[in-house]
Amino acid sequence: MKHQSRFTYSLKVLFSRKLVVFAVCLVVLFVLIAVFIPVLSPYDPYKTDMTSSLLKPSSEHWLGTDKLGRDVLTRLMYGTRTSLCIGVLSVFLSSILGVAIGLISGFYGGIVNTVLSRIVDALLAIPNIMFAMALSIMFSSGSILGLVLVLGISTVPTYARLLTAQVLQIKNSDFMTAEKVLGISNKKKIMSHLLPNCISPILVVLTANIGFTILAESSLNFLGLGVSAPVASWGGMVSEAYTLLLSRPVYAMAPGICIMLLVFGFNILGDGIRDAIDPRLRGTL
Amino acid sequence: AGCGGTKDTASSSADESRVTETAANAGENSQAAETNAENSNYGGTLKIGLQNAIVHLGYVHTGLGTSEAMILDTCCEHLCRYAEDGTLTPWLCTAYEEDPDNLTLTVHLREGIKFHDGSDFNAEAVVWNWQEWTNAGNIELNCVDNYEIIDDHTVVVHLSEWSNNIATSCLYTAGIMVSAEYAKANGTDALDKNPVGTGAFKFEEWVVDEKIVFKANEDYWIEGLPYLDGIEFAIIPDEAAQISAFQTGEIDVLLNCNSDASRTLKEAGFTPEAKSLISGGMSFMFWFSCQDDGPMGNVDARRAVCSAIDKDAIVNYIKENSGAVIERTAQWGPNDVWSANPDLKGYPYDPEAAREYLKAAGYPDGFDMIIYYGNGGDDEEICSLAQSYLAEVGINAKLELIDSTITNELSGINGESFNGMIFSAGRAEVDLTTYYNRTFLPDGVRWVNQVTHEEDIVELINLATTCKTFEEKEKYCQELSKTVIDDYCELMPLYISSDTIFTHGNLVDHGIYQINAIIWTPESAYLTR
Amino acid sequence: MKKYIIKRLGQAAITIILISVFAYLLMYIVPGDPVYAILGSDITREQYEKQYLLMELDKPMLVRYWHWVEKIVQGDMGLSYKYTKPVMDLLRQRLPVTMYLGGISLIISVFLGIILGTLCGINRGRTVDNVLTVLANIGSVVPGFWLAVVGMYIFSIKLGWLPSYGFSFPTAGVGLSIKQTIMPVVCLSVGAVASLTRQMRSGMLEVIRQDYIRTARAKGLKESQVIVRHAIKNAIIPVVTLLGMNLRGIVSGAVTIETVYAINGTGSLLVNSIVGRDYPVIQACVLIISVVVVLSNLLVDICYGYLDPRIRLQ
Amino acid sequence: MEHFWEVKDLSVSYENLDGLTQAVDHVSYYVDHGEIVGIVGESGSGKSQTQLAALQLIPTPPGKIDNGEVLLNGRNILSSKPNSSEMRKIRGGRVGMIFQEPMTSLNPVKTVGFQIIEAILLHSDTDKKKAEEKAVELMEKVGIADAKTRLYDYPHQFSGGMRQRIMIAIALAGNPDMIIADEPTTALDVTTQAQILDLLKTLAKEKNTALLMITHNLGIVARYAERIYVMYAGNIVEAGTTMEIFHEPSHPYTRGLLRAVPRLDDDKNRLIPIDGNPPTPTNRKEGCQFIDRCRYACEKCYGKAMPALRQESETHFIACYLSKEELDEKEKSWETEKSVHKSLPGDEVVLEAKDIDVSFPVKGGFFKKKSGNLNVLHHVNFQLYKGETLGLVGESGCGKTTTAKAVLKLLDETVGKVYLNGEEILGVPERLFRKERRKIQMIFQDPSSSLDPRKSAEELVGEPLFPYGLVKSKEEYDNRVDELFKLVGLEPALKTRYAHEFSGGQRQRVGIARALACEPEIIICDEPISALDVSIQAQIINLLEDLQEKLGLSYLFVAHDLSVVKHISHRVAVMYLGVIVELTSSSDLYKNPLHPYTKALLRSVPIPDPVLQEGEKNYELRGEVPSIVKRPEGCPFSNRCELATEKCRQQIPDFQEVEKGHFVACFAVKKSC
Ligand SMILES: Nc1ncnc2c1ncn2[C@@H]1O[C@H](COP(=O)(O)OP(=O)(O)OP(=O)(O)O)[C@@H](O)[C@H]1O
Ligand SMILES: Nc1ncnc2c1ncn2[C@@H]1O[C@H](COP(=O)(O)OP(=O)(O)OP(=O)(O)O)[C@@H](O)[C@H]1O
Ligand SMILES: [Mg+2]
Ligand SMILES: [Mg+2]
Repeated sequence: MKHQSRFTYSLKVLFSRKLVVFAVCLVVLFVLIAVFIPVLSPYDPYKTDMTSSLLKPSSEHWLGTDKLGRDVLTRLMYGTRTSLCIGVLSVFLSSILGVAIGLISGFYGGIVNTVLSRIVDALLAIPNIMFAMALSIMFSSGSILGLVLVLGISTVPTYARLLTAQVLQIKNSDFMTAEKVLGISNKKKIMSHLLPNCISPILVVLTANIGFTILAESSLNFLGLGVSAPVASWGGMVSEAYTLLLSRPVYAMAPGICIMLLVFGFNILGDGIRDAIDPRLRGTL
Repeated sequence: AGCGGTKDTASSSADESRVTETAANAGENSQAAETNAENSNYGGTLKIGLQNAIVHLGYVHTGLGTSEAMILDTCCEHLCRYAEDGTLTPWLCTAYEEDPDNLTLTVHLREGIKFHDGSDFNAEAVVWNWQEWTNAGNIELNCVDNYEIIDDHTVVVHLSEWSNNIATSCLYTAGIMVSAEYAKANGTDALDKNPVGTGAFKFEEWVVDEKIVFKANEDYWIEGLPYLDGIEFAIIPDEAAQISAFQTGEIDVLLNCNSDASRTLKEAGFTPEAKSLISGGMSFMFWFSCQDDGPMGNVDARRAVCSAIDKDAIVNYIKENSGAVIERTAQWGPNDVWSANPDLKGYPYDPEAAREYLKAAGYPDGFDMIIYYGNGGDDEEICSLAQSYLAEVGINAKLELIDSTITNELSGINGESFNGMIFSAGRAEVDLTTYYNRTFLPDGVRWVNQVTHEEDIVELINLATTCKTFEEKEKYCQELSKTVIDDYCELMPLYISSDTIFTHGNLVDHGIYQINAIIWTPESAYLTR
Repeated sequence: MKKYIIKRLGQAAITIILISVFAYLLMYIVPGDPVYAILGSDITREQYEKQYLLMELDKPMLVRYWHWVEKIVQGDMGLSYKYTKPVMDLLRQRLPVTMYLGGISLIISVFLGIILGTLCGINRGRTVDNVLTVLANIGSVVPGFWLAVVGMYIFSIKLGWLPSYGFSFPTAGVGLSIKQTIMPVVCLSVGAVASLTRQMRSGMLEVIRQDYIRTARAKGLKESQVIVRHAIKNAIIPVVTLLGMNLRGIVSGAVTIETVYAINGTGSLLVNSIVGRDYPVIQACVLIISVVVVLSNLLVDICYGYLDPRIRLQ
Repeated sequence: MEHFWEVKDLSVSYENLDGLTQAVDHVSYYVDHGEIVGIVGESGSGKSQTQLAALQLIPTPPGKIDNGEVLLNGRNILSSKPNSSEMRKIRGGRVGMIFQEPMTSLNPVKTVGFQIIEAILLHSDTDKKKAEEKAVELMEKVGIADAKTRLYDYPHQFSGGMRQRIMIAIALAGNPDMIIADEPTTALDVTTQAQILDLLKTLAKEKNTALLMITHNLGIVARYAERIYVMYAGNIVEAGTTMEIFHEPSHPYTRGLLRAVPRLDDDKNRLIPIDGNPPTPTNRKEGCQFIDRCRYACEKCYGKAMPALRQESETHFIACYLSKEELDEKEKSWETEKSVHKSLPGDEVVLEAKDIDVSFPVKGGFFKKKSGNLNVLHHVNFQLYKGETLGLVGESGCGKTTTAKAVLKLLDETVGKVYLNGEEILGVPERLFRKERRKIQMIFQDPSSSLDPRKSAEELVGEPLFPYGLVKSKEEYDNRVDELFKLVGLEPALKTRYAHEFSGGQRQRVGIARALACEPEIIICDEPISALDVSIQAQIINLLEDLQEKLGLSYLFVAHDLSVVKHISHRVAVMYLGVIVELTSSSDLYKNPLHPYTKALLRSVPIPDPVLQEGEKNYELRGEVPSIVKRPEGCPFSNRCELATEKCRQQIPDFQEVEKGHFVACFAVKKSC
């Protein structure tokens, strides 16, 4: 361990579990699909063809076609793009906002912290989906960007709380005292010592949260508050197909399974990263 | 003769026979009932699955929604019913006479009927109901000067000016009868939770958002009816649950399912029941926001949109998948009715023409627009299809899902104009004067900030409502239709759809959706085993 | 301990006040004219203006908020636009349903989660652990509504064992009630069971490494005694703190599950009222549900104090 | 001859991601009835693993007992399954165990009564009632007052020392024939340590119970054990009676250890550290494990297997290729190295603390209102001269760190005056003081937590260089960083590493280099060596001494280990519950302690010399260390002091100079100058 860099060690821990390897493969696969769909599929995800509506799976359409005659597999692959976009971007947004709030409330402590903590408490008490529902009506554009905002904002409190705790802990650590003894300025203390040390637990939650966000997006879609047609999204496809479960089982099950696989991938990856970078974090989230 | 003349004579001459016919029918039915009782099973409780939440029930004087109106028919009856051909037929009254010259409508009431609370159904009750209707702010009876009670079972309505809709308004629209005594004793609000009518079933219980229960009325005025012991409406908002509940037999009837559910049930071997309708279906159409500064404010751009979309293909597609009877039409109402204009073209599918229109409008390369649509039905598919057609002529439409509040706001008096169109459904009225005035008159309440209030349209509407002969009305209505759709291209009708039901095949004479979606004649329905 | 409870009560009170602000503010961030929400379509200018004034929409927001709070304190949450009846009455009907289902789910998931998690923890690396861990991971990623729909097809349509919709309390017939409760409860619990199993597993792994477990073993206790007497209670402590989160998850789940199974609980009420802009109901639902969550968290914290004597004394 | 307990050739290994760890390698030892046997060795040498493996308590997997047998009265208990009933009867019934960490070894959510009674019931047929009585009896026996009322208290309601007593009660509950005490006092203060160890010894002798005492503290084994095994990297390297080990230490490692630890009685000027770091038993190589650190190593030692234990005398065994004579021979040649060069302090005061009080607000209630004060420091006074080391000792929680922080102006709660080079600093706003901070630096107790884990050693050390304008250019910067590394004895090549990639000793060196980077005049050392291994401590102490000489630094050296403080300091201040009770020169302190507390403290410190220990009357200090929260009214020590009078309990004695340079705060000490 001594002569092994932390990074390679972490990687080693990460990949020592078969499940994690599987999860990483899943995520990578989905990312590749999202990036390369236009090359992968000969079909246009938006071109409707009413004559080939709801075809059963065949060699031409591996998973059949949807109501408007679009290739289900192609739309699933475009849905990957949507889901990943929403998942990744919203988590990005919320973590940045959350980190900023957490840093402020943790570093300045006192009244700032008390006020912000109570607000975060209050927001955390409102079930996520309600918050998201209200927000999604507010931004009712039905666009991907809108959903990113909605889901991003609704998870900000989680990060804020986590980071506040983290900052409060690190702020009082010996090495931060050491910085003070050295007479280093506040700005430098925050940016180059406090922040980097708070990031790793955030990273863990972040990965897992991508999964949860994708799930939340599908729930919203199911409630009719998701991305507008004709953009392909898994949640949208579930809600558009679930009544056809009996007659078109493949069409109805496929988007659900995709959601599960991707979320599963991110969850396991999150767990894996947590184990790899900080075993002490186990079970705290 | 006044402008209601044609109907007037026809209905009054038919009155007697009609009444006897009804009675005879009832007799026949009761006989049939007896035979049925021996061989097969009737009675029992009919469970009907319903997807919409019900908000109002018995306070008839506020506007009721489609399902609400239908449910209320279980326990309350109208003075007249519609026959299958769409003519007004006496039911709680025995006959009526219209007199446009003397500005009167005389109504003869059926005798010996009691409300469920035991009070008598008489002239006083009828007048109270009418007055209540007006008091609640409804405009239909605004032309009435006063009501004259001749005796217990005869009322004369005196008008201040002639309206050719007065019979429909008094006998059907405002002609639904609830117990005045009950209302006086408990307040009209009580009626909202506990409707008291004269119908074959008595209201029993209403668990909001869950179920509405009716029990058979032992003292129904038609001897031997009803057959069923009770009727229960079960509210199931989710489609999957509806399908499942129907398939497992938890409900006997599924009302108004969309094409997905129809398709699934059809594939599971059920046949939808739907009647081809002359009147009373739902009309599905796109409304343009014509007052917008953007492309939508330009009539040629709207024409381009209309021509670019293959409406026939879309409707065919919907028709194939749906369980309902669907009729492609280019007008607001159905195709084969008196108000329909056979000359109306309605911009048939023609991408070339669309491109021409685009050029004429000054957008040779197309433009951006929004299509708003609501949640439910086949709206999303239709709009997606429309969008992909528009894309082909270079019009880039963005779909946006909105909910009913936003729809109401956009269509309401404060609605802001937007660059696009909105997909919406409304009752397919035969008589255009009932809806056009709400929309195209400058003091209307619907789409007022979206449609153009062109002078010629306003004038045609006024002429159509006040004319005294039916021929005139027919002419003005047809002209109106063409002006609105062909000349100004304010809306793009797609189709008219009937309402469908699925049953397990053991429900006989159910009377649901026989006339239209808001009329139900439940008294002679029964279940076989 | 008393001090601690008082302190937590104080915090909860502040949180609730803030929630009330958020709940009220929702009305203003959500677009859609409340007048249309209440009156529906086809309203005339007079009707609009009358209603506008009636709803005090001309008053400043703070004044309206204050009036709202005043009324709430008196137990009046206003009238539902849609149902035209007091929101209080609505909630009185709906809340017990969600609390009943949620409560059962919570109890089931806590029990199952603890048992399964312990099994995994003490059998780390063995087949039981691997199988359960994979199941738990899958369980936590199944969208609840999807499971509900799939379950409905299997158990109602295909097998005909369970009803497709509806809900009734056991007081209205035990048999039917149980049948109606099974699927919703399963769908609501799956996620929570999964996450509790995972949490319990890691809690167990953590505890099992502790010195006092070694002490217990060195005393000569049987392995089962070590686990039951010394490990489980310690492992539960961190899990208990996460119960609040799980509760929140269950409530979120109720929103979709209740919609699918046509259960008239708070979840479906909330969906309907958000879509229908029934603001008084939205506000009341958000307020009540959040308050329930806050109070349960409070309860959890107090339980935590009782579970962990170290906290109790502070 | 059959021994009561004999471990033969026991090997334990762990296999996980890092590779194979040979934690215990062919270890053999025995214990007879009534005997007290000590096992010493640094952290990680396999002391605990040997015992745990013998009782089959190691986790399997990843652990594995590779070979060996454990004979209890001649019967091999390793042939029983780990969870078999025979094994369980032995655990607790025949062999009781006490663990290192009293804080974590008791189940926090069960009452101590439950935990003791559970152990009693397991190994006897009594009913619950009797067991309860016996538990109370046991608790009284191990010295817990009010045993009856405290039976159902939870562990956290007891202090560390009391918890360790409860652990002993648990270990005694099954009437075992042998008690294994695995570092029973490492986490405790010296005074408590003495109490616990004395108790253990008495109990063992009383019942003729064998006692296996595991520790890394040479003083403890010297004082208590009869026979000693020395472990290094999983092997036993030397075994013998206490006398043999301390007076004729043979193995180079044992010799090294004895030379490296400072002793209270010895005025040696310089410690001789063992070079290098203790090995990690992971992926270890063949051959003598000590070879890399051995100053005696010669060609003879290389390229062979691990040397076997060779009998030196009847009881004395060593595992070394070199004979005792060869080793002695080598040692003679280094005699001259023990040169004397302890710098002498100047007479210029660089830092002065005047009447420092620190009280933390105790917050409570609804709105976190201040509900009281926790008076941590009370009128602390001292002066630090240029080039001087002032030691500060005291038990855990007495306020040493608080003092250090107060003079560093890190606590806003500080009241009083702190003069830095004659100028008051407490009143200066932080903004203005920031540039002055350069002059007074700090070294922390825990070298790993005081270094930002995300910065490389270079960034850590070089951080203050630019802000203070100590370097002008990148080139200068690089040179200076290299220079600093060399100064603290680190290869400049290591500067790209991160904190966790260093060993403990190296990490502390980085911490020192960082403090030196500012070119300070004063360094506050807050227990800079207590987290380090014994063999490393000497390296750091020497380094600090060298730096002082080279750079003329002044140190405030905080520690709880009196021997270390005495060794390194010119003057020593003894602190008790936030009050400095005695301050004098370090030689004076040992020879002429005046305050009763200092006396007790000195007598509690075990000296690694069995002969000296013999003569020492084991001084019993009454009671537990009280917490600062419950400081007595008058003299803080009054409730434990033998000489306490009514006056002591009511008034706080002044801190006064009783002899030249000797300050004491005690009423019983008369002024003589
Ligand atoms: N579970 C484990 N996995 C891998 N290695 C282990 C495990 N437990 C102990 N070891 C290794 O075994 C070696 C011996 O450990 P042991 O606990 O016996 O040391 P010790 O001499 O008691 O030290 P200390 O003074 O720190 O208690 C250590 O190097 C440790 O790294
Ligand atoms: N910020 C604080 N708030 C309240 N109490 C404090 C604070 N910091 C320290 N204390 C208390 O002050 C007392 C002295 O603490 P300090 O850290 O100075 O002790 P110490 O002598 O360094 O002990 P150790 O040897 O364990 O490091 C302790 O009882 C501690 O609980
Ligand atoms: Mg150990
Ligand atoms: Mg300290």
